Amino acid sequence: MKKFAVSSADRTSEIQLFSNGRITIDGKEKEVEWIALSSTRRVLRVNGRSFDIDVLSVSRGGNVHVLVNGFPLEISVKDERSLLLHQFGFGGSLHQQAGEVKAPMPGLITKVLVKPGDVVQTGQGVIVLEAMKMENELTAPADGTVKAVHVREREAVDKNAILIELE
Amino acid sequence: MKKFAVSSADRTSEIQLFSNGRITIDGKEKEVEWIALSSTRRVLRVNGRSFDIDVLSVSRGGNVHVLVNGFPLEISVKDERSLLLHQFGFGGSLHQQAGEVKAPMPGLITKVLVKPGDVVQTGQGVIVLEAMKMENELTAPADGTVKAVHVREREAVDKNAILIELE
Amino acid sequence: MNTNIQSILIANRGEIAVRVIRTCRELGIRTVAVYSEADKAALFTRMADEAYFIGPPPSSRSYLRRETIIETALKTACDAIHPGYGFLSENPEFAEDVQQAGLVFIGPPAQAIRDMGDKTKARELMIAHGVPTIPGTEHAIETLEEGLATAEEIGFPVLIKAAAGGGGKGMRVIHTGEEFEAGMTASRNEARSAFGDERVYIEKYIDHPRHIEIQILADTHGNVIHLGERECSIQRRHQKVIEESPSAIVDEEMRRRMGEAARNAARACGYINAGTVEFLVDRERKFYFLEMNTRLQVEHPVTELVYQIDLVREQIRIAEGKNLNLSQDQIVRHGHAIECRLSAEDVRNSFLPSVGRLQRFRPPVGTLVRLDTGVEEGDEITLHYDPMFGKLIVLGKDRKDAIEKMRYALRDFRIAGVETTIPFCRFVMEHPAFISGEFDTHFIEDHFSTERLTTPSAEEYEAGFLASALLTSEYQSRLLFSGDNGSQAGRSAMRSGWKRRCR
Amino acid sequence: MNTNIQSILIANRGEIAVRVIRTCRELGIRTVAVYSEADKAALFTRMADEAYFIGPPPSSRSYLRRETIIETALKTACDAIHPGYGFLSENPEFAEDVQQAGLVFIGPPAQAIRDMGDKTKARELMIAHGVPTIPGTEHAIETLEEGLATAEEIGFPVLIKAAAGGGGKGMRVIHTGEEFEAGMTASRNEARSAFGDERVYIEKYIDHPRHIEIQILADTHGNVIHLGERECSIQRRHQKVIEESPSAIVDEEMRRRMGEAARNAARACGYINAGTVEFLVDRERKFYFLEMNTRLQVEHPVTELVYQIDLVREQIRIAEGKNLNLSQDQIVRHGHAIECRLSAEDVRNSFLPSVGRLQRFRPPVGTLVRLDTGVEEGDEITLHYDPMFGKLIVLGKDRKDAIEKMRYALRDFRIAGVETTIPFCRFVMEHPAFISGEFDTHFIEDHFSTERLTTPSAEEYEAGFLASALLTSEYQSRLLFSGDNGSQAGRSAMRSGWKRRCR
Repeated sequence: MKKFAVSSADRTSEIQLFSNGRITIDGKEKEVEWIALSSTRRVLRVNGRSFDIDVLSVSRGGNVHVLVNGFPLEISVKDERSLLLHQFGFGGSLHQQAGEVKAPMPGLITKVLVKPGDVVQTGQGVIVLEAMKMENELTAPADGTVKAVHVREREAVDKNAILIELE
Repeated sequence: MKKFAVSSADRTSEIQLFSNGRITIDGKEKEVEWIALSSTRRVLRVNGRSFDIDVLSVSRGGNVHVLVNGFPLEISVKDERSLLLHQFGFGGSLHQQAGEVKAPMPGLITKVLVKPGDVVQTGQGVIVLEAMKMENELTAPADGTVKAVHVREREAVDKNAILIELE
Repeated sequence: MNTNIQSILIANRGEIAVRVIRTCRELGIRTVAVYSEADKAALFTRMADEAYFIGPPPSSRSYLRRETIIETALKTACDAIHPGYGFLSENPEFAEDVQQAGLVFIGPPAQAIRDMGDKTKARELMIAHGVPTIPGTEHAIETLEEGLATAEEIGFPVLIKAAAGGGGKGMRVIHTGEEFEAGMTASRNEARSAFGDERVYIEKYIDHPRHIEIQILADTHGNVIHLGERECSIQRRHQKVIEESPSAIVDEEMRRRMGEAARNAARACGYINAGTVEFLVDRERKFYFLEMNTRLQVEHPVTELVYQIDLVREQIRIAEGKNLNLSQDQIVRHGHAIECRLSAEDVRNSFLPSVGRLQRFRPPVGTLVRLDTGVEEGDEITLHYDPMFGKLIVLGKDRKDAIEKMRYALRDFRIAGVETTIPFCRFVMEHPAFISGEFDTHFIEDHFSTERLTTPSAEEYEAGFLASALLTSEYQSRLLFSGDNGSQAGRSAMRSGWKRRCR
Repeated sequence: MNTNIQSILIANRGEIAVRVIRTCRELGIRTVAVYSEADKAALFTRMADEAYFIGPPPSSRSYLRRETIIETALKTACDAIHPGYGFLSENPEFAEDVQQAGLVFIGPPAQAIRDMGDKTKARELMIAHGVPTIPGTEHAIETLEEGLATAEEIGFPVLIKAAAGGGGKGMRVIHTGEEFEAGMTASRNEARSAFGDERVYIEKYIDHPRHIEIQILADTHGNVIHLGERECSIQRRHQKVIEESPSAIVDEEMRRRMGEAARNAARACGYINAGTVEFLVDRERKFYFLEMNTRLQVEHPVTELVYQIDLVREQIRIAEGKNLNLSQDQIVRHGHAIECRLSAEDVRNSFLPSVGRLQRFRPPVGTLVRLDTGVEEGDEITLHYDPMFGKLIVLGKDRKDAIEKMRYALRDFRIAGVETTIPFCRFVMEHPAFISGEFDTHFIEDHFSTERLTTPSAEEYEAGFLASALLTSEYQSRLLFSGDNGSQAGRSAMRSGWKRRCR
């Protein structure tokens, strides 16, 4: 079973995904079908009603950006582990080696948000990588100063390519 | 400079790509612009004329499948190195470890073409992987018998996942 | 009998289910879809307000399950069922069951379906109501003398058909009286050996006919109107492929006469709702009743475009017991519409069904085009159902304009993953016989061969070659780049030379 | 003067360049596009038969470079230049230069552009030809007495405008004779301190007017016809946002009178080609000449749909010296068309331009929709040019039907990557004032606020939440799966439980 605290600007809910396929939201069970049309298009059917889901981005930090029937929603998702880590200040730094930002998957650089010399804080967005038609904002793994930017916008990069170095 | 022997069912050409941006086909120089709209859509402009290119697949073995203004073309591309390797019988086996077929990139399995017990030959298509909206046929790295198939159709796999084992 | 329909269950799938949902949305009517295992992600299930699973892929275990569908309608508090075309749409028992369950069947009365489904009964009704039928014997003929007399009465050429038969067995076209004896004898022998019954019918042989049909609407108050004709002569094995309205050979006077005949046909069987009366038309533009389709037709959109009418909306109004909105003299036609049916078939390989995933599906944008489709990019086309995945319809100022628009709409359509009939449709739109309007149901046999399909130009081949070399070079750079060493080399290669032009 | 145009250079970009290319393709005319650095991959450059680079992104260095454009046309053996709208389309020097280079300018004579571009000259011409203009003084007024007499003659309310000015300085609406002295004094003081010139004009103040315009076509043989009106009152800061044809308030008689006025306006300036005469309409449905646009309008498609005419095709025919196809009494209107302009603007943030890459761009499919656009998915919207990236146009049986169709077309459009005006268009299509037809150019100030935009329903929020949790869980599985250990755990998680439902 996985438990998530899900929130948008003005509302919040708790969602539980059980391994037997059951799903509850705020304790109420829902009959859910989750169908992948492509890597970025899904259909969610809740108790017979369909919702058209366009996946725009899913970030490591638990930020999900989707269109629901065309309406853009930015949603924050925290699971128990990340809630715990967050309390101890480990936030986004878990999988990133301090000192550099690597591409977690092959893709296209669509935005470079910093330049050498910029002072950045842990969790600050530094680069946007598009992969599988989704945009992924990559964040600084630690506080520091940007030492080098190795890519530019519209450049294709491979997985694990070092994009930005910090010091 | 790179030199390619390019052919379709009934015609063949030699194309040279020079590092200074010049391009020739059968010795004639062309003014070419090559514009990426997305990972799978390109525009090729040859002496002012535009062609709408949909990239359907580009394979390790030098097979390219595109739509040109909507017309499907299957084109074989051999560079000097692969022509050479081909002569010595190394064909598709260069990067694949004999004995298994791995995913060269993350993607979605769209077709499994063999089942355990099947006898396969070097270069025979065994699985189709869709990644970045392109279909990639993966081929057997060596002659053998299928020992195990680790994936099924519509399954998402990560880079380097072992898909099929041969013996 | 005057109800207000608020919820409709759509007992169908694919493009026609999508089509019905669109009108319901505009009317604020709630829609319930039912789907088989193969359709669980299909567009129509997503567009409906609600969608329920009813069984495995085979139609007999899903879309044809009358009780399950009616139960679902009752359980989900629907008022009515729309059957679309095909499946249960012309099943009189289903129409009855729906009504007995207290639901509205959006279609004709069961008896009208039954009468028009029985070819002999239909012919009798038409003759009784003055609708022209193909001249011929009403009863089986047993002797040579009777046969010859009948043939002479009808006038040559005639068609001899086995009374018992089907499938062309015992069927023979006779052009003159001299050929008659030998022909009828041969037919009877064939019929006897095939069916054990040597009786034959004789009817007028319509050589190279056109297939033209009339759309009718009839309400519960006795009003019947027609909405002009649809030209459906471009057929492959009796399957319509391309339809248009108006027909190039129908003038106002002929339209009026065919329209009257169709209205009489509808009155003859007590018809209510939308229906279509099909005619064969000979070279002298005489028309003969062929059959009546007691449902919405696949090709209904061409009529909708030229008459600016929503036939599904009218169907629902009629089912609600309302009066027709329009009288016959208020109907105005405007422009010319053409429809191309798009099927997953391999035109170069005897139109065999082609299955697969729609790796690309990018409809044309910009021209005034209506695309009725049940699929989107990424969807799977399977062998479970009809290979037709959509219909492309254009409205032009006149026939020439519509043909031009269709030509470019077809040219701009991008599909990959399955073979489609688009190349064939392009062939038709460019063929002089089609453009001139001089064609009949033999168009394909007379004019089509796969060598006549448009192929890429020399420039397009060259572009494909250049693109392939550039793509291969890119691909190789990416491979290098992903290796443990060579990473820097790969990256700098991507930045230099002709690659720079990519950005 | 009778030429046959075989190649056209399009001196424009974006959706209008695409629009012109479409008609040229149907006519078999070769097209040459010119593009700036920012547009090198733009749709119009790909659709043209040939495309040539003319300079960096700023218009002054590319799309406004008259000599470069004319040189390119000559070099590529074009016969004619189509200017689209904006850029060089209303530049009389360009029209002259084109003709002096031996090319055909697809637009009006330079003198007509010049006359109608000069507001005073245009007003004089209109008065001389009996076209109703806003009542007012023809010359600046210097004394209070003269002012009051004029105002009483015109009738209150009146508008006082600074003769020297602009930008609203010195402008004042006066409702009664009592207010006049104070008002005029204040205006003159403001005008003097702002421009050093206290002279003012007085004209009738049209309160809450509607903006209605008439499309005209004029050939080189003296034939002038009009194609009815376009209602363009839904405006934001004098920029049209939504247009329709016909107008809800124009009846046949008013259409005839406005049409006659527009034809006279065209004759007044010796107009040739397609043009538009704009009028303000007051609450008594009296109309007054506002200005004439001497080119194709952005909103021309609504006229094309209801009159089933291709205005670009007519422009080309006229430029070839041909007679108009139609006379005024052959023109038939059919149905109702609405256009929504789609702009990359943030409706919730004062309509500020929104730039970015179109991460999604999936137009609606299925309804009879015309989308005139210059972009596709993946394209970049920059600050270099107009934020309008397309126009969505529907044709309905009547106004109600067209509104319903537009509502669903807007609802089905999927765009991500930039903010667009689609939410605003949805607001208008659902607003009672728009639906009733009772609105004017103050619609937005009177009715719009961002709180009234449609927001997701509670069910849609819940669906978004569920989808986010499912996506996060998938994403975590993928991460696990790609790690060195945990690979098997990841894979088995993807196969079990609720994940199984995905397949």
